[in-house]
Amino acid sequence: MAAAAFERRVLRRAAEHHYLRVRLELPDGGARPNAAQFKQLVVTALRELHGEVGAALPVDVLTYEEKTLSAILRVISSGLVKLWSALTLLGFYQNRRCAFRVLQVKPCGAGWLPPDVSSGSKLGRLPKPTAFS
Amino acid sequence: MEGQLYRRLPPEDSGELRLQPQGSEEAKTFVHAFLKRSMPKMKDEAIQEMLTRKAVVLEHYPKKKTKQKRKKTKGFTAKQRRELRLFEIEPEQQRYAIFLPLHELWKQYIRDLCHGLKPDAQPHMIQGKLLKADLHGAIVTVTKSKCPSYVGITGIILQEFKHVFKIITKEDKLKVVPKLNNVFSLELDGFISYIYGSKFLLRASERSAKKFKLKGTIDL
Amino acid sequence: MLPAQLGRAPRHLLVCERSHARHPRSRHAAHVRDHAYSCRVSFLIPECGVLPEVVKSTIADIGDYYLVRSLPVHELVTHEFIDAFVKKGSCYALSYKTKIDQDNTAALLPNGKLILSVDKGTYEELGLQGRPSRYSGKKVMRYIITIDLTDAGFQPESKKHNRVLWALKEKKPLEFDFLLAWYNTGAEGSTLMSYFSKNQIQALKPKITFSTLRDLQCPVLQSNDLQGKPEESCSTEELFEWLGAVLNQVSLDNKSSSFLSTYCCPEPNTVVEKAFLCTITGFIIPEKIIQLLEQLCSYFSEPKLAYWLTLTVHGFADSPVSWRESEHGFHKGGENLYNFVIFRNLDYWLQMAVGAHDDCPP
Amino acid sequence: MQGGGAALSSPCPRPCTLPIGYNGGRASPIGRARRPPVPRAAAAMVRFKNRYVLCEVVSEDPRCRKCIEDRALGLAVRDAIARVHGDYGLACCSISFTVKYLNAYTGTVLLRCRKDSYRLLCSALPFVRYLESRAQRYPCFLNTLHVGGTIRTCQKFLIQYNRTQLLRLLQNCTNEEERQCIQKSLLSCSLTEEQSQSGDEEEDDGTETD
Repeated sequence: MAAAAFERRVLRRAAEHHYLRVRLELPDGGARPNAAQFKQLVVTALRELHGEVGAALPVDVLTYEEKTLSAILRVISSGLVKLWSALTLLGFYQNRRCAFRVLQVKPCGAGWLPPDVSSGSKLGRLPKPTAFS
Repeated sequence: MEGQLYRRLPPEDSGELRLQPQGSEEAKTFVHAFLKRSMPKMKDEAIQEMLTRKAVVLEHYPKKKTKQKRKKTKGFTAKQRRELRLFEIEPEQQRYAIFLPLHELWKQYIRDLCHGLKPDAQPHMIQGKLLKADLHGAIVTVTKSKCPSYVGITGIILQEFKHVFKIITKEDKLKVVPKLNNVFSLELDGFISYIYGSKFLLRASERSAKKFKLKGTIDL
Repeated sequence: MLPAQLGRAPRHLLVCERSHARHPRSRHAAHVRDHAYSCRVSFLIPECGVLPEVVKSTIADIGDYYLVRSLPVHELVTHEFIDAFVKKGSCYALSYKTKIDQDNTAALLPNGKLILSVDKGTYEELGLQGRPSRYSGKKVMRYIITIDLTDAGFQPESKKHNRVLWALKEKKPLEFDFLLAWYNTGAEGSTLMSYFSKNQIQALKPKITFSTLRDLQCPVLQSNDLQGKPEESCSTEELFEWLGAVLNQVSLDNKSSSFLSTYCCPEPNTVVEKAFLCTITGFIIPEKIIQLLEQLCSYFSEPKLAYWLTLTVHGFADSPVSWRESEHGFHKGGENLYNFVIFRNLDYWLQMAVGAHDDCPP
Repeated sequence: MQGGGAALSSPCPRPCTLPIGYNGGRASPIGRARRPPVPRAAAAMVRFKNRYVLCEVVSEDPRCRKCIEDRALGLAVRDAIARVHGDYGLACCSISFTVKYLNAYTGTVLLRCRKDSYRLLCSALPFVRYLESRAQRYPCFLNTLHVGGTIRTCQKFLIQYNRTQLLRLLQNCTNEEERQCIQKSLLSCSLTEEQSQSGDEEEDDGTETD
């Protein structure tokens, strides 16, 4: 009981990482990328838009489902806009058209939800990255 | 030259003209006497002065027509109007029922204007007519407004100014509604027109001459 | 456009508090109560295979919520509704599947305030006084209208009431699908089900999932140290991140040299043989969350192996309010959530996180 | 070395010290003309600020010198930016990017880009590995000497730099003929040096050394 001192800390922009829930859209049929290929695709997207400097950005693929082609990516906060813009502007996977849908962006680890939960369905809501707005 | 001018007339000429030849002395006295007679108020010295000094331009000059300053039909100044309360409606006159006949008149006027206002009439034709029409007596409703408390005011337009409508409501309240940032709706025989007040900032008389331009969207 | 802006992430806040659950001035219950709309509650108990019966019954008792299809908003302003529900308990309502950044949204708070977040066009047509949204930029495109239903001036046939009714009924009939929940302590009067029977109403049960995680790496925490010390304990931020990974079934045994992911459990950590994870999804009212929190506190009344447990509550991303009546916006995530870490000695940590368009949590 | 300094040197705008009483009538209209009245519309606008990057091309191959030209160098730099910073970086740098001055004899190059993106440009310069001209590649690299806000500061720096280079050469001289030659060029260079010193009190307004 004696140790119950009250303490409050407010952390602004403190999150070291940002999380993105993304889904890759591919035309029906054809090969689906496995986890490593998926990561490679993300890096390719970064290299295309932001060059070698962008490709060196540490991006983690935390989960990846080959069936639904959806994944959770983790990126350091300073690289969020770069990653987001690179994913948005990616158009091809192995000479086939493809598109990344960014479903959710969260600054904190415990922040994300399964996409079907919160009140409005987030599917299809695609806020634009600030770098190009 | 002068000698020639003041020379005596030759006797043959004077005989012909039946004039009495005069000597210069005689002439002088005659002139004096004449002047004295015709200008009795002037003194001799003054006449003498005039004769020696004054140059008389021997030229015809037209008499300047003094322009008839047409007196402008002077109305009241704005101050006088305000003092006289010309455009104010007295409180006992602010009754909705009084103005209902005006509304009937206005309806008749619009029907005449739009050739009977048939249901199959072209909406844009009616709009074109309404744009130029007089709105005094129309029943309007504020449908949209930047200021929410104006929304829903309904009544007969009593006066239209450059920036405001004066509207009397069914509750016999006189409301002054600005045109700016308000949208009014106007219903007549099933035709509902919207007036975007922000584009309507004109006096009724000026509006009839103004050419309205088509715009894609109008924001309040 | 400037390259400098590339490195800027959207604003977000994380507020961490530390106190004791039995402290007389502890504000944890107030924080829970102020956060009206929660869509997911999940708790994680390390070193626990089977849930105690008390907690289980609390979860089962979390209660139904209702979904009413296309309910006109003016139904919520009528005096029959106010007298039957708003004044006799806490009534929660939130428009369903409306997006706060593009649609009109309505919410009824338990203190009797009806909050409408409407776009500019609707606001101009509606004719109800409101205030511009704090997050709509230089040109205001969104307005917030707050109507206090329990206000003394809001009597039947009063001018205010008539105006609101007229605006919502005739001027601009707004309709939403509503999520409804009602909590009262006294005798059951008429229920929401019977009141809205003429509308399309359906009762929904919260979806509950249990899972037991095996061989989970858990960070070591010190209850009196929020910042954590290297080699001794983990900080709140690290815990928060780890929790996110656990809730989303991210594998934690990644090597830092892995190509796919370099995430691994924060140091120092211990491997827990089994941990119990329960997730409840639905329209969950704060009163039930307080009950659950109390049950979880009493979990430590008997000696347990676990040193701490966590309770995470997610708010609706599209609700017009987060805590109390502070405005909430979606901007790039719309997260508003809080997380309790309850220690064995009933010390607790409370972490509250909000996104870019939010006030600082209380 | 001396050629670089001489080619860049321009008539120095010496600060006017003429007595106003004597020459005021003539001087004042010039002064007014130099400071044009700010147009009302442009009052809120700010001029576009540029950064000038001064660098030298270093190559082992003497043949490389003849392919130092505007196009080849610009392409090589653009290529490096595209490789390092991708499409976005290239687009950022391309705004008002030009090769402003180039001296094939000394290998001095002056590049211009917008102030916002000069960091992208500077970070990409070390990645230029060769110059390509008429289907032939000559390995070389770019050595960044100076980053300035105006061409003038770059010029001043270049003169200073070349002078120190000449001094170093002088120390390393082996025979008398060389020594004579260098001394002569040093002397000819010091004239411009004196000029640039007279403008010293207004130096370095936009200079940033990396």
